[in-house]
Amino acid sequence: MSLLVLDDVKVHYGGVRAVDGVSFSVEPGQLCGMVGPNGSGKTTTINAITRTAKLTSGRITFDGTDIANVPPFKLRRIGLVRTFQGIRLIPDLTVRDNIRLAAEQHGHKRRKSRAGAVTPDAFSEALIERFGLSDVKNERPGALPYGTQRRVEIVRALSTSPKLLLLDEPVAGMNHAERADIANVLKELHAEGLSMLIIEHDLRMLLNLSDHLVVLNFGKLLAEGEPHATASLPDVQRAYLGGSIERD
Amino acid sequence: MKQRSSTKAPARRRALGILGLGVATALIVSGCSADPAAPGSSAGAGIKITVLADITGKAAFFGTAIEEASKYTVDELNAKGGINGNQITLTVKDTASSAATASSLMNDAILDNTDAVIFGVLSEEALAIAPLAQDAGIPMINVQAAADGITETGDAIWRITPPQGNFYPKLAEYVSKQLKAKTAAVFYVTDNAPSVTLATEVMPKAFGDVGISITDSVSSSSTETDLTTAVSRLLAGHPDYIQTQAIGAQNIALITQLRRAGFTGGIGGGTSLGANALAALSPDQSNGIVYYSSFVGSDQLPYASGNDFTKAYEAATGKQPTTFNAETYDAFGLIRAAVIASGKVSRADIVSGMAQVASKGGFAGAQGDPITFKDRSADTPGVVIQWEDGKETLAPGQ
Amino acid sequence: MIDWLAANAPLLRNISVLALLGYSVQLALRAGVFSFATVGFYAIGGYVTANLLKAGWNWVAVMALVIVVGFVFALVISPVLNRLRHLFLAMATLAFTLFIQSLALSWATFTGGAQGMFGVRRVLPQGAMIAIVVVVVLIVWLTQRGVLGRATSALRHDELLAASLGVNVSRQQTMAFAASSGVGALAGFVQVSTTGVFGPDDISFSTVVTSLTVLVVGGAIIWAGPLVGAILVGTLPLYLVKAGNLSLIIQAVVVLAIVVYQPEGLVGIVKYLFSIIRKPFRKKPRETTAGAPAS
Amino acid sequence: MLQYLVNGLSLGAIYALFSLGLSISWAGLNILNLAHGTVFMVGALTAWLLSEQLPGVPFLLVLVIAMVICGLIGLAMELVVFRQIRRRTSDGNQQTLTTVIATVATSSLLIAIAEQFTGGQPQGLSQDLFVVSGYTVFGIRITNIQIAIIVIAAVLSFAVAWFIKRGRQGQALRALSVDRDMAKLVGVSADRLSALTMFGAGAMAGLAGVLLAVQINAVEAHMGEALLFKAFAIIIIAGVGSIGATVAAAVALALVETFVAAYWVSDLRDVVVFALIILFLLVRPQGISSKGWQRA
Repeated sequence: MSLLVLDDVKVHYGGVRAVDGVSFSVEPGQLCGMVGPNGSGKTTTINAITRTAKLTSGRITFDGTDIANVPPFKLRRIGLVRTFQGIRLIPDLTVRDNIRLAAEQHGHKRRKSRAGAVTPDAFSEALIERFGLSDVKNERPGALPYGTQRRVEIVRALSTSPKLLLLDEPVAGMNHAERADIANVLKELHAEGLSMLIIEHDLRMLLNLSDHLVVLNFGKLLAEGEPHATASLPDVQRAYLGGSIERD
Repeated sequence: MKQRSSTKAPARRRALGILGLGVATALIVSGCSADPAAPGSSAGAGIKITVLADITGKAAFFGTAIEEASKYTVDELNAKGGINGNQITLTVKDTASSAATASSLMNDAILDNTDAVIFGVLSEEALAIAPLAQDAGIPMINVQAAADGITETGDAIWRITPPQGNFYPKLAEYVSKQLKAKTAAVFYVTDNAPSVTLATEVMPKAFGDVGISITDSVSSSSTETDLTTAVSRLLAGHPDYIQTQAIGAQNIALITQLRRAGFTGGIGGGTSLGANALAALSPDQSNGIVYYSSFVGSDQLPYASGNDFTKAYEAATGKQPTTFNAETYDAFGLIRAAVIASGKVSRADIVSGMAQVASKGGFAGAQGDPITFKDRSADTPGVVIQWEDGKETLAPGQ
Repeated sequence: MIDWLAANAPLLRNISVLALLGYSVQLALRAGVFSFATVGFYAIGGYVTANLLKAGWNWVAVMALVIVVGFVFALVISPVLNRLRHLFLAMATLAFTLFIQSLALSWATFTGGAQGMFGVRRVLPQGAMIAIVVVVVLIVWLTQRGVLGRATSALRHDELLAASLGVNVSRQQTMAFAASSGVGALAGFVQVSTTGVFGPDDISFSTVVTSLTVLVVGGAIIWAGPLVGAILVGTLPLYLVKAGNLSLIIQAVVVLAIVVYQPEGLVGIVKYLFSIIRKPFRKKPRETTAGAPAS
Repeated sequence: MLQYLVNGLSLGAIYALFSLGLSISWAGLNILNLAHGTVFMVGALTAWLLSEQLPGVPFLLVLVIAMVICGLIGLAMELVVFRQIRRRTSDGNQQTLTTVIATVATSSLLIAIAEQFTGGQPQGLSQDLFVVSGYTVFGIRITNIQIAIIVIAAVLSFAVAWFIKRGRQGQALRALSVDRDMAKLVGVSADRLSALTMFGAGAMAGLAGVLLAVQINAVEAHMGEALLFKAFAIIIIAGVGSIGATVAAAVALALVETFVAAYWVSDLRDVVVFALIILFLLVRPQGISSKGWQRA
């Protein structure tokens, strides 16, 4: 069974058809990339999945549940977690507290009493250690390099033990080294079997990372399938003419 | 900012908080030591009177009048050898129209060797400090502070301002006889307790007693800026006379708009109308307006003690005494009468002395001869004042 | 100590009430709820206390009931407020406070009308009053730490993010509003049970201004803020009385300067000084590479 | 009946003049200016001071000076207060809140200064400043100041509406209201526009202040507070930033108040205002004009 299924999803704002009949699915363990020019409806699609944009019509199911029946704050509980386009860290919490915040909300705490269970603190500490944030865990995020802040965001999302991670342009605005760094993190997570849906401008990066590619244009699904084959389709090439593909 | 926030560690919050508490404590401590109360003279060698008044704040106008009169009265009494041979030490403190500040100052007075407190003017302050005075057994004489529940606090709490309702029969008689009014309308504000009582209970009865019928009773909240509708309603019944029980700017607005609308009949109001509204108006709008009070600075009063006060006060200060000056003078007069009655100057003696003064028919003061007391509140018939060219005059024919 | 407490009883009482008002505002604002309803609940607490104490109730029972009344009332009106955000919420809650004020004037049988309530038994012992404040401060302190504190920070800064991390935004904000209202009502209880009087003047617009001032002067977000603010706002007028008519201007300038130039309030200033002192002993923070390079 | 209609119309005109500035600064700059009523009071205070200090000063000059002074106060608030807060706090919520509280503090400051001039007492205007004369037409009494208020409010409302809709700066302000950062990208000088808006809002409040002061012949430091609450109701009813709806709501509210005061119990007018606020918050929190350019 597919993990996430979008069935003829439409999001219209007044006259603007931001997403206009998109259908695709994400399989368990898959790293699905979503590309498309500016304004093609990528972020709106993720917003629809996380219920921050209202569906005009269509249906989205996650792990067999229609997400229309799940309040936005409960999406975490069923294992759906996202990051946002801009950095959204809580400025007056330390890196550690930003990560703990998410771990606690996920409810690790309730499992405390059970034998062998992890507390939110231990869980987030382990993640901090694993993703090399130990040096900065007591800093406020505002002072950290951009790449590190992104990393904190991803770790924070991971601390809720998601089934599907939705990443909205995780490497936007980063330099080469930082990109490579994040790409490595994503590869590692993918190798562990975490399902991911990643929005990205940088087609090349997704080609190397993903095992499924979805291309949007003007709110519609332009193509989908194996990444390299999909990217070389004439329609996709045409949609990207005009310099929308980022070239470093 | 940025750098600062970057150096914060969460564990330090506690330490900083404790530091904050330390600063806080330091502030409290310095707060308590900053107002050293000079020890007063002991009973017998003198009498220490503290005046708490709104020298700044929303009632500053009245507070300054009380302060001036206090200084005048103490100088006068001390020049005559004090009260029963006790020289008066006067302390004047500013309550800044704040009940909290007034409470603190009353507390200072209680801990100090103050023998009596004279307070003016806001009711909300008086309500807050009267229980403190009563508990400490310190006599407190209120100037103005017209709300219910102040003198009811206990035997130490007195009021030197007679209730405004006392003056209404005289005003009604004047409006009927001198202004020849047959009908009247009234405007009042709903958020001022005395206004409501006076306009809805006292005035209809007093005016009814002299045969004046009330055409309409119009109310508003005291913050309302628009009175055009109120004016239209007041005038709809074509009354001969309009009484206003508003406060401050509303009196000015109402009188102006009534006159602009061509109303030529009599207009009247309450005690503070002159100072509070008429002084701000031009003579053609304000001349001839009448209001009641316990006193007017005139030497034509029907009792000698009032005329004497007016003359002496004008001679000493060069100013016509106001109602508030007179009430303050009488507050000291009550303390003096109480000390003479009991023969001693302790707090308890003044309290019992005041009771003796009241039971023996009062004393002669600026507001009357005698000023009698009912339920620890002064009780005089009052006078009708007519405003002429920016001055209070005794309305003719009383 | 006992002498000192007695000598400063009115000041301490005033500071206590101011601190509770400040904490009431803080509890809501901290969770991103722009509520100015504190004074409305202060009024409700005050009038309920006055009536019950007059009816001969025990003060402990009255206190418990007043907190519950504030709480429940807040829960009742929160569905309306939940529909509003930011400035609309600020304005609606201000309107609520004003509505309570006009209700206080017109519902004379319960509130004493323009006259207010007086002659209420002054039953709250000073020790109990201080204990109430200490307990509230402790609760605020505790909830600013740990799980709740982190979730609250998230709510204040970014509701969308908080929701995406699993924070139940509307429930948490409703609870924050209810807690704010409970403490506001408690402030009314303390005011009435220590002074014996309560009237329309206690709940005027200037009380709204004062409670906000307490908060921003001390520090709007930091737990110690309202306490420090209350101490300053409570004591400052006693000193400024010497400045006469200028005192109000001085107070206003001080407050404005703090709001604009030191948004973290006095506690923020203290923290800053503290960080300067400690800096040499600390490991240097990592250099900032603020913002994203242009892409 | 017609008399009350005229009364309500002139009151509505004052409400409109007052509310427009508040509404525009909210819509454009995201500022709930609780000092707006105080700026209004400064307009009235200026008129009183000028008429006291310079007897015989022409009314039009007083009007202009008061508008300029109040405009400058608005400008000063933007420069010294709002802009500094924007610079110092990046967090949106924090910024909005700090700004609201700063307007409260500004209001306290202006009131404290005003009380230095008035001595805490209400003051009456000199009768020479503007000679009020009444006319009776078909049994309805109307004064020249009432006519002036209605005409000025009508002209100004149209001017402001035109400015917002067609004027270059007005269009820029609408862009600003949608997204401050975006507006910067498309070349709108947010700082200059904010300054302009605050100046304009202040000047309009000052104008309303002078007109009302002449109408009621009284100046007092707290005179703006009551109007502020009426303006809340108007903005809630109208929605933020819509000029037409604001004027309509102002007149409607004034008429409702006037008729309540005239035919029912006059102190119920505030209760009716609150009832309207609650009703609109419940039924239509976005106000009557949903297509306004507000961000709320």
